[in-house]
Amino acid sequence: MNYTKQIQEIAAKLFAEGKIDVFVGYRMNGFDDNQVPVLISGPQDISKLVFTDKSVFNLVNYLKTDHTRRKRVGLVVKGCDSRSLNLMLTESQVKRENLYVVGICCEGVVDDDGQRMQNCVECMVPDAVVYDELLGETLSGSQTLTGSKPYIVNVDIAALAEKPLTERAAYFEEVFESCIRCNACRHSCPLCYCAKCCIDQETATLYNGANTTSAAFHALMTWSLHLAGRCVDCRNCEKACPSHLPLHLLHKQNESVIFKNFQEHLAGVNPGDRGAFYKYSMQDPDDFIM
Amino acid sequence: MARVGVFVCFCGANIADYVDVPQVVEEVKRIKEVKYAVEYKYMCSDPGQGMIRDAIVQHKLTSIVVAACSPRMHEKTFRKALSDAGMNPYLLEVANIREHSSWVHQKDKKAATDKAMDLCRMAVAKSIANEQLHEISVPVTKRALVIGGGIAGIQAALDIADARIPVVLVEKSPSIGGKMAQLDETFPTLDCSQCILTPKMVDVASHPYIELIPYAEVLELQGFVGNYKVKIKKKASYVNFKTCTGCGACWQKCPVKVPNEYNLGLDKRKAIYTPFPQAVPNKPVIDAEHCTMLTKGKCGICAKVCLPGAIDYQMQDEIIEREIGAVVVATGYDMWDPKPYEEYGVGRFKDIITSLEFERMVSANGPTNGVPVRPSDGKVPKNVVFIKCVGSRDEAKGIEYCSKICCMYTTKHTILLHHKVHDSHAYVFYMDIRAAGKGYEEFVKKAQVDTAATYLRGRVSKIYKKGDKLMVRGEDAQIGQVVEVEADLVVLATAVSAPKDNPELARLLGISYDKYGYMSEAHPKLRPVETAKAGIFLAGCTQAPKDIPETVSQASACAAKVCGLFAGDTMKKDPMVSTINNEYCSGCQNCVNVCPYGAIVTDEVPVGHGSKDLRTVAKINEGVCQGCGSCVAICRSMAINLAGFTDPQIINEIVSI
Amino acid sequence: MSVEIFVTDKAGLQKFYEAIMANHETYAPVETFGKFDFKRVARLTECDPESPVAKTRSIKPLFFPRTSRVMKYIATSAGTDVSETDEDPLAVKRVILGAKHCDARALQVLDKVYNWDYIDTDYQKRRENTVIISTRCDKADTHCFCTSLDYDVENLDAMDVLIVNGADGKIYIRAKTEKGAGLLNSEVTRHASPVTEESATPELKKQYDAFAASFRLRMDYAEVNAKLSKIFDTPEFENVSGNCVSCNTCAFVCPTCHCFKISDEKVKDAGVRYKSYDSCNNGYFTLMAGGHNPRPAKYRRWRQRAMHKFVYYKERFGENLCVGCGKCTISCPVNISIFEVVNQVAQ
Amino acid sequence: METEVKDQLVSIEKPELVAPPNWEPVIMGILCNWCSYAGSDLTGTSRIQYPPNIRIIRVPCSSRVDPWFLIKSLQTTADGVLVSGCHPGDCHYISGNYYARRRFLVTKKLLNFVGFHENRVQFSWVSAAEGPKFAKVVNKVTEDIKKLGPLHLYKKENFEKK
Repeated sequence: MNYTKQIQEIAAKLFAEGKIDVFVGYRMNGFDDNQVPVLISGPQDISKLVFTDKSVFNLVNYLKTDHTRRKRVGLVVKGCDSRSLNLMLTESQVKRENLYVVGICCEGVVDDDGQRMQNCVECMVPDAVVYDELLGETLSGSQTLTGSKPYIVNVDIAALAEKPLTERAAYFEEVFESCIRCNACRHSCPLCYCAKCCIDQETATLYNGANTTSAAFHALMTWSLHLAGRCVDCRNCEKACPSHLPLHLLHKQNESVIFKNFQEHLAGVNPGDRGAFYKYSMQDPDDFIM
Repeated sequence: MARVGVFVCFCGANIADYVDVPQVVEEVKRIKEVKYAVEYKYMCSDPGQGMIRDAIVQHKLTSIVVAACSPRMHEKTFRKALSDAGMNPYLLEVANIREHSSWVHQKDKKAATDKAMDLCRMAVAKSIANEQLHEISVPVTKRALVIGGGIAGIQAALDIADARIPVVLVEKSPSIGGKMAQLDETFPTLDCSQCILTPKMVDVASHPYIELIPYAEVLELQGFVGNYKVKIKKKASYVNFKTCTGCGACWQKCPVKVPNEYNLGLDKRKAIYTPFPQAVPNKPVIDAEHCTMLTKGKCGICAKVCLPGAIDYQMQDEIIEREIGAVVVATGYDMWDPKPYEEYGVGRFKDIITSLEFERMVSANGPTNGVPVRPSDGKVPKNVVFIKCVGSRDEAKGIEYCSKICCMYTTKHTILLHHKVHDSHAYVFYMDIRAAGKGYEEFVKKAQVDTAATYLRGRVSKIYKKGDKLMVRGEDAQIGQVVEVEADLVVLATAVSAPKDNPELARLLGISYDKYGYMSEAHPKLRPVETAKAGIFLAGCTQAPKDIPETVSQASACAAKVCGLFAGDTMKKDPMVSTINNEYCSGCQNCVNVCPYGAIVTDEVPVGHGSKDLRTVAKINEGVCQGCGSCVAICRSMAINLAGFTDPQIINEIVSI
Repeated sequence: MSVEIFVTDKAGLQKFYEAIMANHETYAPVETFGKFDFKRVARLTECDPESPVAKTRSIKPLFFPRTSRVMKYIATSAGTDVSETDEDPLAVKRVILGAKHCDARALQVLDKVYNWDYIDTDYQKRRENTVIISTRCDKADTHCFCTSLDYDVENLDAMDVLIVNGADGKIYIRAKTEKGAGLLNSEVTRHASPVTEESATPELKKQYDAFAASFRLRMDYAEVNAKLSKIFDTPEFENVSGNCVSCNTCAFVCPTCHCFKISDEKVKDAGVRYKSYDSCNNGYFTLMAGGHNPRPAKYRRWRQRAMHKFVYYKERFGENLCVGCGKCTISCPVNISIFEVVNQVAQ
Repeated sequence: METEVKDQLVSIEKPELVAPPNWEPVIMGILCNWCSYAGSDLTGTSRIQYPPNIRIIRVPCSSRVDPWFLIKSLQTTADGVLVSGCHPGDCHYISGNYYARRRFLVTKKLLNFVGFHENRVQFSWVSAAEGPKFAKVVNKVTEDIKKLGPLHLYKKENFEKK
């Protein structure tokens, strides 16, 4: 997967036609073969742009920053990224007319060690679902859009669910204890755009300000429930976590429960779909309620 | 710094016998914010309220906790006491130590006392976060919408209009009148249904305060009590009512014949028709489904014969909007279809008819000019079997409830049969005879004597054909034997069922309905004409099966409610509504999406102080908000709070024990 | 203090570590979720004192915990009782194994601010009662740049005991302080033999030279310091902070960052006041009551962080608030290198 | 000795922690105003007895219940939580309980996933007429949570040494 040339051409064209103010893409990080996001504000830097299977970070995250608000932005999105973009559009955080979206039919990206990322192995929507221009061949996985591809349950979730309660409790206690509450997960998540996050507010901090394990538990649980039915599994949070916590467990758990019980589509696949918590069906399971 | 006063009630012995009240008071006094705590025999009594009033002034209290019975019982009482002392009434919290402690833990005084202490602590903690709230006043549009033009809708419309409040009356069919217009005589007085109804129908048409919109349906209701906006679809009638004189030339000449709904298909009407001779408005409409001019473009006779030129084949459905303040729902009922009773041969034997069909036959303006006949051969029946509870009180095939009116109308039918066919004999299969009502039991008794009808207590198990007769086999439970009756005609007293459109209407009005499809009242006993949605009222069978007097009473009650609602220029409303903190709102509009009342809209505010850049935030319409808190719980940035149930209040409660 | 140097081999070093663990409260790098955290250990098998520098967290949390209780209080109508917390016993002697040079150095930098206008007694007690054993790295990581900074890595005296891997599997153990000497006297003698400074110095020098030669990143920090102090208003800060996602990770993993916030948790009538890490990259870090925020924009916060590290702290205490460990770059989700950025801005 | 060990009540999530003697659980009951709170009032009016472990909080509708109320309760005072609302279709606010039902299921499963026993959070539909049902529900929840032992996971400091 290498779209470096195409993306450079598109960026050059967009700047030449005066269609955008900023182009968000990837560049080499300058010391090894990994890449970092880059915001390009003019044609002079276009040669920096690259796109390969090392283009990992979800660039939609940059749509919530000062650098892009109220500007015309061009950006590159992979399948998962485009789903988060869809949610940003649905939730009125960005205006579609201000964006020029280069969609990628993503064959999967690799982590720092060259291993294919787990979310790519389990990816159900590799094609970008919102774009102005689509690069690459459509991959069969996009059938999920019509529901013909079965839901893939995350292997870690399945493994943990098998374990006895006490083991799970002990495992997660270590997870929450290892959290240093830097909130990097939140800041790197494209869908955490709130003007002021609930866990930073006075009401919450009054009971929750410390960096204790219990506070980390509260913060991460609340966070994952706020992303339930919205998380697109781009794993920006996990990449950002300095403690390398398996944050995807929480999200994938919610996703699998939602998918299984409410027959919902994957988050952000359908434009206008706000996610499972913002609608209901009379047929939702009722058997867990006395 | 909060200064809380706590008042613990003995409730006579109700609390004091099972909870150590003085100990609760001692415990509560340990809380830092509690500046005054006292116990008393009856806090709700006048001296009890006096104590609250005095303590507020004397101890400069900033919030009050009353530990007594359920807040659903006396919250209003104590709020008033706070008001009287010049304190904002919403600074009150009630700790429910009677229903939630003393009455349910009568065997363990220590546990009940401990729990009462915790409940008090929770109430104190919540009250510290209480804020001053003020009743909301909302302007009112003084115009009512009545949906349904049966006797319920007619009565409600007339009563409201007589109070000089404009009414919009929407009727689905071409004429008002409803089911009552199909009846011959009414029980228990046997006065002619048409004679008492039609004058009212004419009144509706001529009333200066009533706007009658027949042949129309409600499409959409927006807004909130006092300020609704309704969209009404006026179906195309293809006849210009303004120019039509109602002469009748068109329907006399129309060549297309269609089963007549008014007579339940017992005879035919034309494709252009007035439902019945006394219809109001007495103007014909074209049945677009059957008119050959509209379906195939051939014919056009009615337009040719119409001298005023009122026929307009190009007419389209029209959407009209009205601003209204209240709604009366009076959609009536449907007759239950007895198809599931296969063992009776329903559908197979022509001589089995429903009660309403019988009613039409014996009606002087009916298809048979008032004489009951057998549909199979047109002969006048001699032996007629009436079967009651067809569909009613039958969990297996029909509906669980009693339809209430069948006992009475079947009695009436035996009388009518006796009147019309003197040598006839009526047999009545019944489960019970329910004749509660003024003059009802007397009516039944007299009918049994006068008609000499044979009453058989029991269910009919089978009906089969023998020659041109119907053999009705059933059990006479009183003698414990199977009986067989040879009948010329069988009349089924079919159940009353909810209109099939009710659920859809309920959804678009935003009110709830029960499992049968009847609209739900706000309280079965104390608020039987209101719905849970403020400003929407129920009249007649749309709520449950009713007879005419009950329906009329409820309709008049609705009118009284509407008039009461419109008594002032503004309405007062509970201040427990959501509020939005613009600073935290990120404008995702999820709240707009989940609000069941459409109470949330979007607004533009400056990005920062004095900034010209605008961003979108949500905005609550206080008048519409009912205070459910759905939006609060889904707001991720906690920008919304519900007055009276704010996050700090609830969290204070959680962590206080 | 006479310089004491011991030499041993790998097995001897392990026995030395085990002896320490047996007799002292010991902290060492323990692998959790793919990175090493300093945790209380009882056996050598639980930990890895040779943990790779890139994957090891700093030892800062052992002196400045990520959250600590400042006080407890109980408020009733009878009055408010404030009490000291029973925070982790400060008087217990501790030993840290496997600390990296940069981490040890960071404590020297932090000492300045903790002994400035207010003396943080908790920090002091923890410092006094802790013996730090630090192994000199053999090879620099991609993001290391300690040798470029304003301190002498070779002769660093921030640790109490220095361990250096010599040639032929020889391992040198050297006391740097009285505390370290005391520990060596009681624990090391059975597992290592003393050598003279003269015989050890060439070996140590050789190891350091090889280490110093392995750095990818080199620069002259005196120049950067000087330039940065003059360019507060350069628009370059806005450019370089462009792809920063304000995630705060850099501050939380930094061995020298020491900003904190105070928060209360009050439940029922009892409350605890906590002191926890905070980061200047947080949008609300400078938010004042009343709503004014002097650093609302990301680049301003970014500038503050860079300037504090290389200008303000240097002006006040004569040292950079950076030890060149590269932890921020490694943890950064978008690989922003403070080295790269500061250089870029300064040019 | 053996029988003693058997009789000791332990926390189900952390079997190494033993409940103190005469331990009684605290259950946070969050009830909607229109159905369940009214139902619980009816239980009182009918003098139907139930265990005294529940502490009741009134909210207007089950849809007002933010999942973090449950988390907060479990982290502080409560060993278990009961949330009760109107039966589906009966919501005073038309659709509130349908939204709530989805959130509850996901929250319950998530809590269970991270190590809380599934009976720590329970839900019920209790109408204003179901006084006896409310008592039955409280009986069951109390019984369930007594079996689970005290909750120790992620407790706030002030509640650890209860």
